Amino acid sequence: MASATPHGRHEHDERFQTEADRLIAPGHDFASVTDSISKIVLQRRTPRGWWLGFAFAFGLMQLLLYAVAHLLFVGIGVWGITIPIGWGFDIINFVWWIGIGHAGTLISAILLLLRQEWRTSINRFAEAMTLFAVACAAFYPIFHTGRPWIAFYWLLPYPNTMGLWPNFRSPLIWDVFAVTTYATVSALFWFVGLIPDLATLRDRAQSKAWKVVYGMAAMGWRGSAKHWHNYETAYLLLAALATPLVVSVHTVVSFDFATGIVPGWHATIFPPYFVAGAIYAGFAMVLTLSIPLRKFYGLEDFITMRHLENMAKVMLATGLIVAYGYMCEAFFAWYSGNPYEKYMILNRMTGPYALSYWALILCNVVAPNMLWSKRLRTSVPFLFFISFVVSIGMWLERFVIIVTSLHRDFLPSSWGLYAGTRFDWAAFVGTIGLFLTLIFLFVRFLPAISIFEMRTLVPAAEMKEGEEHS
Amino acid sequence: MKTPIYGLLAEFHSPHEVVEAAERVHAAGFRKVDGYSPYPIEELSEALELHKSHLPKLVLAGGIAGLLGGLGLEYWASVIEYPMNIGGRPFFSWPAFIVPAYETTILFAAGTAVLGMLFLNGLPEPYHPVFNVPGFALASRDKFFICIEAADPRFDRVETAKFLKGIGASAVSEVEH
Amino acid sequence: MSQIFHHSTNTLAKVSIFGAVFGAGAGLWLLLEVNRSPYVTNVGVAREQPVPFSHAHHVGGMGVDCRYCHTSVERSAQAGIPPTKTCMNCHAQIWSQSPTLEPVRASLRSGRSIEWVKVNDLPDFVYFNHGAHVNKGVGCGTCHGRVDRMPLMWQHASLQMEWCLECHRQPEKYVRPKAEVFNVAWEPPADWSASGRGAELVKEYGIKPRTSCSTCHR
Amino acid sequence: MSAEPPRAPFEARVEFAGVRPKAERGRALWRSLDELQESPEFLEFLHREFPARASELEDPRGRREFMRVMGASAALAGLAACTKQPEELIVPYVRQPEQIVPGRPLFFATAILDRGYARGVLVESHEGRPTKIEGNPDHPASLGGSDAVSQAAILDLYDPDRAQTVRSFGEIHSWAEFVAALKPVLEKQRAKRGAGLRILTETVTSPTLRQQLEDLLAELPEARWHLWDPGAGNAYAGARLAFGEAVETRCHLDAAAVVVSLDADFLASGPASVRRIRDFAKRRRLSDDGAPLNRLYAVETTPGLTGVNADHRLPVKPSEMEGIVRALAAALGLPIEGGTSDHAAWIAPLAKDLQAHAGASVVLAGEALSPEAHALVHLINERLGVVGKTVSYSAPVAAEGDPASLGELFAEMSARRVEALLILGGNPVYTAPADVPFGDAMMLVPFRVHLSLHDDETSERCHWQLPEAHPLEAWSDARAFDGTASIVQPLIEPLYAGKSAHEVLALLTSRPDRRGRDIVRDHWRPRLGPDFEKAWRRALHDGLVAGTALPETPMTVKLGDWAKAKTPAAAPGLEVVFRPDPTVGDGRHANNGWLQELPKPVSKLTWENAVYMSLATARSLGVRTSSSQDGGTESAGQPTPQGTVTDLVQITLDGRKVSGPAWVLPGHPDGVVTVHLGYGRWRAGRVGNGAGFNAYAIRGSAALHWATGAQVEKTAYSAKVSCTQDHWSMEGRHLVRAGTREEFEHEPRFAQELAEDPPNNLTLYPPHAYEGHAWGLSVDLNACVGCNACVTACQSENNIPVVGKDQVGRGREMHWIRVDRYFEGRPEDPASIRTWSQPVMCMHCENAPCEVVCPVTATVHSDEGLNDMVYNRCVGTRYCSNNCPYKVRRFNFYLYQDWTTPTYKMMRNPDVTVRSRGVMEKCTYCVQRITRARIDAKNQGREIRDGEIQTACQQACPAEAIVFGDQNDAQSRVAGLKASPRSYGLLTELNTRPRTTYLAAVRNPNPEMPKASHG
Repeated sequence: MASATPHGRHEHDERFQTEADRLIAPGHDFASVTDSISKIVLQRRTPRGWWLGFAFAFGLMQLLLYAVAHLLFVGIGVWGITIPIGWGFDIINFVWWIGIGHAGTLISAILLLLRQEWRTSINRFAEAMTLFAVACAAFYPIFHTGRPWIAFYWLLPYPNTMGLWPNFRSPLIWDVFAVTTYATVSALFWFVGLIPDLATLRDRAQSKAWKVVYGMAAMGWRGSAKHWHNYETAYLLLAALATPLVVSVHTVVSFDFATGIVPGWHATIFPPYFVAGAIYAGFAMVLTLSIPLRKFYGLEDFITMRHLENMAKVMLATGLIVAYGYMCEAFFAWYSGNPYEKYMILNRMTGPYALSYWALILCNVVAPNMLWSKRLRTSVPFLFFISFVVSIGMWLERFVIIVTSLHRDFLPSSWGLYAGTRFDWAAFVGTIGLFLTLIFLFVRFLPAISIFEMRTLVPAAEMKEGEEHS
Repeated sequence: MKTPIYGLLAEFHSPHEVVEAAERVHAAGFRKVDGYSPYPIEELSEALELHKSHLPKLVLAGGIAGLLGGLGLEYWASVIEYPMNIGGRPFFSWPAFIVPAYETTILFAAGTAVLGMLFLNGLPEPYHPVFNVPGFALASRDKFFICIEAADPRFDRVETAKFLKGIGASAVSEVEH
Repeated sequence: MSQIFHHSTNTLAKVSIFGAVFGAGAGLWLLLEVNRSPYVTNVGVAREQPVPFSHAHHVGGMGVDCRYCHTSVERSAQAGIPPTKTCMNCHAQIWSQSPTLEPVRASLRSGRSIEWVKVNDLPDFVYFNHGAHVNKGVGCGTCHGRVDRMPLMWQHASLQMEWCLECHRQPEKYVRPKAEVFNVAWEPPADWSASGRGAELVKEYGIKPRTSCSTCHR
Repeated sequence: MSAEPPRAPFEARVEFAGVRPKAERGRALWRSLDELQESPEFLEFLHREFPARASELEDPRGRREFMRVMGASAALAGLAACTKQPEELIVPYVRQPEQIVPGRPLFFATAILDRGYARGVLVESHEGRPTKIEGNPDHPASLGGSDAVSQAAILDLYDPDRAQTVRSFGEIHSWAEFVAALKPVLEKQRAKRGAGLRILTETVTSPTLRQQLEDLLAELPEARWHLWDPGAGNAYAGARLAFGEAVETRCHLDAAAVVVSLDADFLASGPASVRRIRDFAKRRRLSDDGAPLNRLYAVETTPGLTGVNADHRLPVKPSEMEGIVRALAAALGLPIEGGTSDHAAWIAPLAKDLQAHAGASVVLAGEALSPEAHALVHLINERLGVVGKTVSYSAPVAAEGDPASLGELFAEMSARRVEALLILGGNPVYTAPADVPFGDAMMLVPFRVHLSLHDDETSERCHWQLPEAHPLEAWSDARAFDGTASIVQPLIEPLYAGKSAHEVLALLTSRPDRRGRDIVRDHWRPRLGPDFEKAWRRALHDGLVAGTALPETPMTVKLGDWAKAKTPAAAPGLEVVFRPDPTVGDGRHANNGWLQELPKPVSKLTWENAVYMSLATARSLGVRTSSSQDGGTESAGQPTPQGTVTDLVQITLDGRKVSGPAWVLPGHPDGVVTVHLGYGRWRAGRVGNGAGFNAYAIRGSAALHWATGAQVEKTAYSAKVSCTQDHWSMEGRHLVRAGTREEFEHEPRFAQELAEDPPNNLTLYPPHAYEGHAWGLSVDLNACVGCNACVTACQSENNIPVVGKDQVGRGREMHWIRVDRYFEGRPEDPASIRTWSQPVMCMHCENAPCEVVCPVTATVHSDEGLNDMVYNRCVGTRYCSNNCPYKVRRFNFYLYQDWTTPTYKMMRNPDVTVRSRGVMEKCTYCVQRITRARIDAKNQGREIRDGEIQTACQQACPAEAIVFGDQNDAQSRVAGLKASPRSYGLLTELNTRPRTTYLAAVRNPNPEMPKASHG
């Protein structure tokens, strides 16, 4: 009878022991869970703090619009790219965002399949974060092209008057397929997860207008046994599909480089350590967001220390994998005896961009090892700090891979240097603005924590105990 | 004498009660029955003996369609429609073609899963009689319900109400159409 | 809780989801159709010209050979638009006073060219060579249609890339005996495809149409 | 177009705003006269996917329209794939000229002037528009080869900055008004037999012009004709010393086994340079015709083409040069003292080698050498018994002028003795020596007239500025280095109100309205034999007048005081060498964007001259360089993403100062700096203004070529220069493969052994078969001298835009073919430096890495193995460029093409698409030429002949180092070359299977030479 639903009831008994272990503070019942989460959305007054944050984010987003308009008018040349460094901030940021966009689906899907209950309170906004990160990432593949006004549809296979089709051998086309698929599936997954909570909001909302809005979105969800029956199956299937997807996406992104012949790109180690890096970066971003969120909305009851620590552990593990990847790169270069590879790694360490390389080592190899210490792992300020360090580190990783590999490849005659222009920065900061803007809208209008799944963590939801009673 | 109704809605306070009640209702031979809970309770559907979901089969079909569709498109476009010598690679560069096909597989499967779920649940269905019962709003908070439809052959407006009271419903209300 | 939505919304909602999916498909299809429609391609749209020159009259009526005016069609990429002088070869005598021909006489007097509206206009990144086609048994009519029936010139074919490829991929369907190249009225005999005559001509003329990009784009 | 465009708000247009006038309306990819018409903006724009819109943010109206169009384009996004064509007009001829077939180019033979001397060319003309200049195979100075300067002449023709009307102090006037103004002056001068009339010309080889001038002087005996050529040297003066009369010295390098250059950069400069490269390369090609490998010794200061191609190069200070000449003479047993002993170890084996090849050796003296040194060299050649074999003499080709001539004119003007000054060409106000303030003295002349292509520094100070007709617009004639005369015929009516010097001179005569054609014909009528018309047509057709080469005259050296040793004037401080710039010359090409952007042969600088110096000198001055990973120096200045930052140094010479960016040039001797003339112009035009610094400012008339006693110090300022190749070293990679003759004879395959290519069956995929043609190209690195002719030829043939200094600094130059330069040896030791040149264009790899990664199949392989680039399909991901190991792809980061200037539209090659913003482009093996040949062959029912297709670079190459052809055809030249043991591919270890391959260089060092010079 026990351990039936995917929420793994079996380990219930050790669930409420120590402070650090619990997933939900004691004393909560169905009602309290429901109300405390939904009130964030349903409260009439929007807190001033929200307005401030939103205004800031929205302001940043205007930079993006400016950067894009300028780009379209004047040309891609406003960026720092040159020959030989044909990619710069554009692809760096693309990979960076896509990487961040991995945590959500991972938490929702893989941890669901692994029956990690602690995922429950963070998966919702992790998924939202995924969507928004992917939106930011998707901006670059389009606008990094010389002619975005045709690129955005010439990259898709459709029967055109030229009788031409995309080149399915090109990793960029793989990207198109992978990213669009990932965006679609994540959105579906997120929406499906939202349906029951939308129904909750529909039933709680005071104003008629909001009732209608949430009612439309809830599509008439009634929480009937039949609904739940199919719903659970669908949710599990989606998780099962999203898992290989999330692994494939960053693998494909890594193919952009791994299938190239540029020394520093052409490496078989890329797929695994890109995926690891993505998870690494993703969890860092989840921390960056969840720590202020729980503080601001007083959600410490639901996002407990155990959540934070678990995420820290994941970061430690993936961080070590990434570090191993760097080691392999250096080792391959030395062991292959290939002059170009050798020069490449030497150039990374001592060349014009040595600084970024060592900064990267500091952020991604040295820093995460501090998480071995339980004290640091359970110190909220430190986790908040390290999450930033990791984000910077992962950005630097892409910078090193793309720029330092390209700027000195095969023919010394064509070597060059790269630096982002103010428009590169504007676009980058702008996407961060877009990301935050979306996050703010999300926490204001949708439940940042999955209400119905939290209900399943409430003690009263225990069938076993119930049977003991009867 | 009275206007026909959709059915009777019984309210319960805890998951155990509703599951227990559901078992009784089912034992009593009611078949046009549905239970309502704020979170998924597998035991409830078991109690009502809902048949196994067909969703997995649909999703498998969707996945296969995606795979064949993707591969087919790639083969047709680069071997039949406009074969091009690209970097000395053969027209049918199958290793490279795996990736997009893989993605379409997942895309189609996932799409089917969601649409299939909605379809099997008869959603979207913004209007439903049970919403007419004022207390039903709590079904998405902390209350549990069982609804026996008037369409059920064993349904009797008075007797069934009594029966429901009998199995521990804290309240029983009539559901208008 | 009271009912938020009316009964009808159920159907409405279902339909709208269905509609969204199919609406998207229909939209794409529409775009593609518009793209191939005369609105874009100008196929069959007779164009106003400074002088209402009628191919129907000159070619159909009087049987003037294409090459009398389009002199370079066999030697050059461009078929060549006749200089005013060519018109006046005849029209110095016949219709020498006709008001409709005034622009032609004016051009000769002033030495200023007549500005014809371009009817068959390829994009500028496409390089088509008349000589190469005409000398290999591709008839004028294949691309320009029955000019002998066009009072005012219009575009016969879409001139879109898929249209070019059609012939470059299966020339046997469109090739004709060299003798018939300048006979715009020529129609392949009913048994053309069956007879395999086209394939023979392709062999005989050594036609090797290429679909490499640089064939037309450089 | 006349006004200077306002500086654009974005770095976008700041630079090439100068190169092209303000771009407002984006005009179509323009192809032929038919399409020159304007057409509706909106569809226009949709059709082109907004090209020239970059500038529209400037004016609000433009911005509004852009928004309108943006909206519409969004709405029609789906259609944009092949949007509606804008309605275009066809404009046929009224009367079609006889030989013109629309769409088929015609070629005319004529001549381009290179500092007065004729260089025979064939000019391609489309519907009456000259579009491309090629060498004339029949002309002795060309033999089909060409050089960057004559290639770029086409750009000068269409330069929108050219003087367009007669002007007087900026006021627009007519020729009639000028004639009216001239009349009284002329009458006055006639009265006093021209006593106050002075005529200043550049070097004149034109028989007609010379005749006209002489006639004029006969009519006005008191008038004087002065000559001034800032680049002219001491050749004639030296000959006068040696022989008592000025003679033209010719050398026949194809007959020389040992060539010694005494500061004579004969491969790069001089009226015969193209021919000399051809002759020199003949003995370098190791071709089967068995011409033995020659050996080149070079003694020079500034590393030039001759030096970098030498088997032995001795970098010396100019002050040492004369001593070396004397030492060499002495070593050859001539009774000459005063020879230096510093380089005895170098000179002794050299002299030995010369004697060993007596009769088949030659010594060349540089223009900058003193007359005495020239005389000595004549003596040496005589002693070697090579006169009549590798050296011959003839009467001077050019009218004799001597540098002093300008000084005299200056004196006369200062003394107010000049009443009317007529300057035919040239720019003396800018080029006059610093101690001859010509411009100021000129102001004392009451009537000043200047005939010139541009309204330049001299025009500014003249009463009358007369627009000169470009050689492609006017009738004239000129002589080549050997005296062969060519008729210069116009290919197009003057674009502006230009007249030729002949017509202007005619204005001074009793028959002022004679047309150039008549003047030239009248000159030749008595000289072309009985049937004049026939001979005339023949001369026009051939591009030369048969049998006009000046006869060789035997000469014997008369020893004189000049042979006696002089005590060299030793002055403290550094020495300074003045040279005409390798690309913009003495400044006359300063407004030519192609030449400005053409990397200087050795330094690879663009848009700039610099103060060249050795590493040691730089260190002593504290000038910064950048160091490599192992601590050594790897490039001059400090490379940055926006260009190379280097220190400004100030040169003080005789109290005159000028400052320019310091530039370390490996191989440059210590204790001396080189500055190039021709930069720092302030009235050149939008392209040339403000580029570089003006070295004339410190150039004294006493020391025109080199000076001593200069102070050079580093200033507090730095400059950003644009260099296309910062890195010096090859990093030990086998890119340019070279060996010595010994190595080659011992192991002919030495080049192929340096790296092993992967076996063909290595790949997982079966290779594509190429039936029919398989185009390939071979570059002979032993023949190539790195002269850059191919680069400009390609630029002209393929409508390649100029991007401007800033963009070049950012690594965005657009050249489809580039000449890579690598240094070997220790930068600290100039004598150890060896320099290699390697032309690199698209390799057309059979396993092209670029193609696989293109998402939209914009670059794919043709069935003949070309790596096609389809601009109209390209969306500009730049992935292909990232993945190209050769980095030969070029990207339109902005709208580099000028789509607005009408003259540029006329200049473009109608057979090549004009690229738009945001697309990738690269070498196509001149696919337009391949297609033309294929269609012609098909229409004539034959196969394409080997050699029928010449790529633009191949056709221009004076060394015949580039060979293109069908490598499937075993008989073809290219197939033969690819079978050579010297043949190797670049980076073939990547399994790219390039179609472009190289022939390894084989040098011929003298084993007895001191090792230091091997490096």
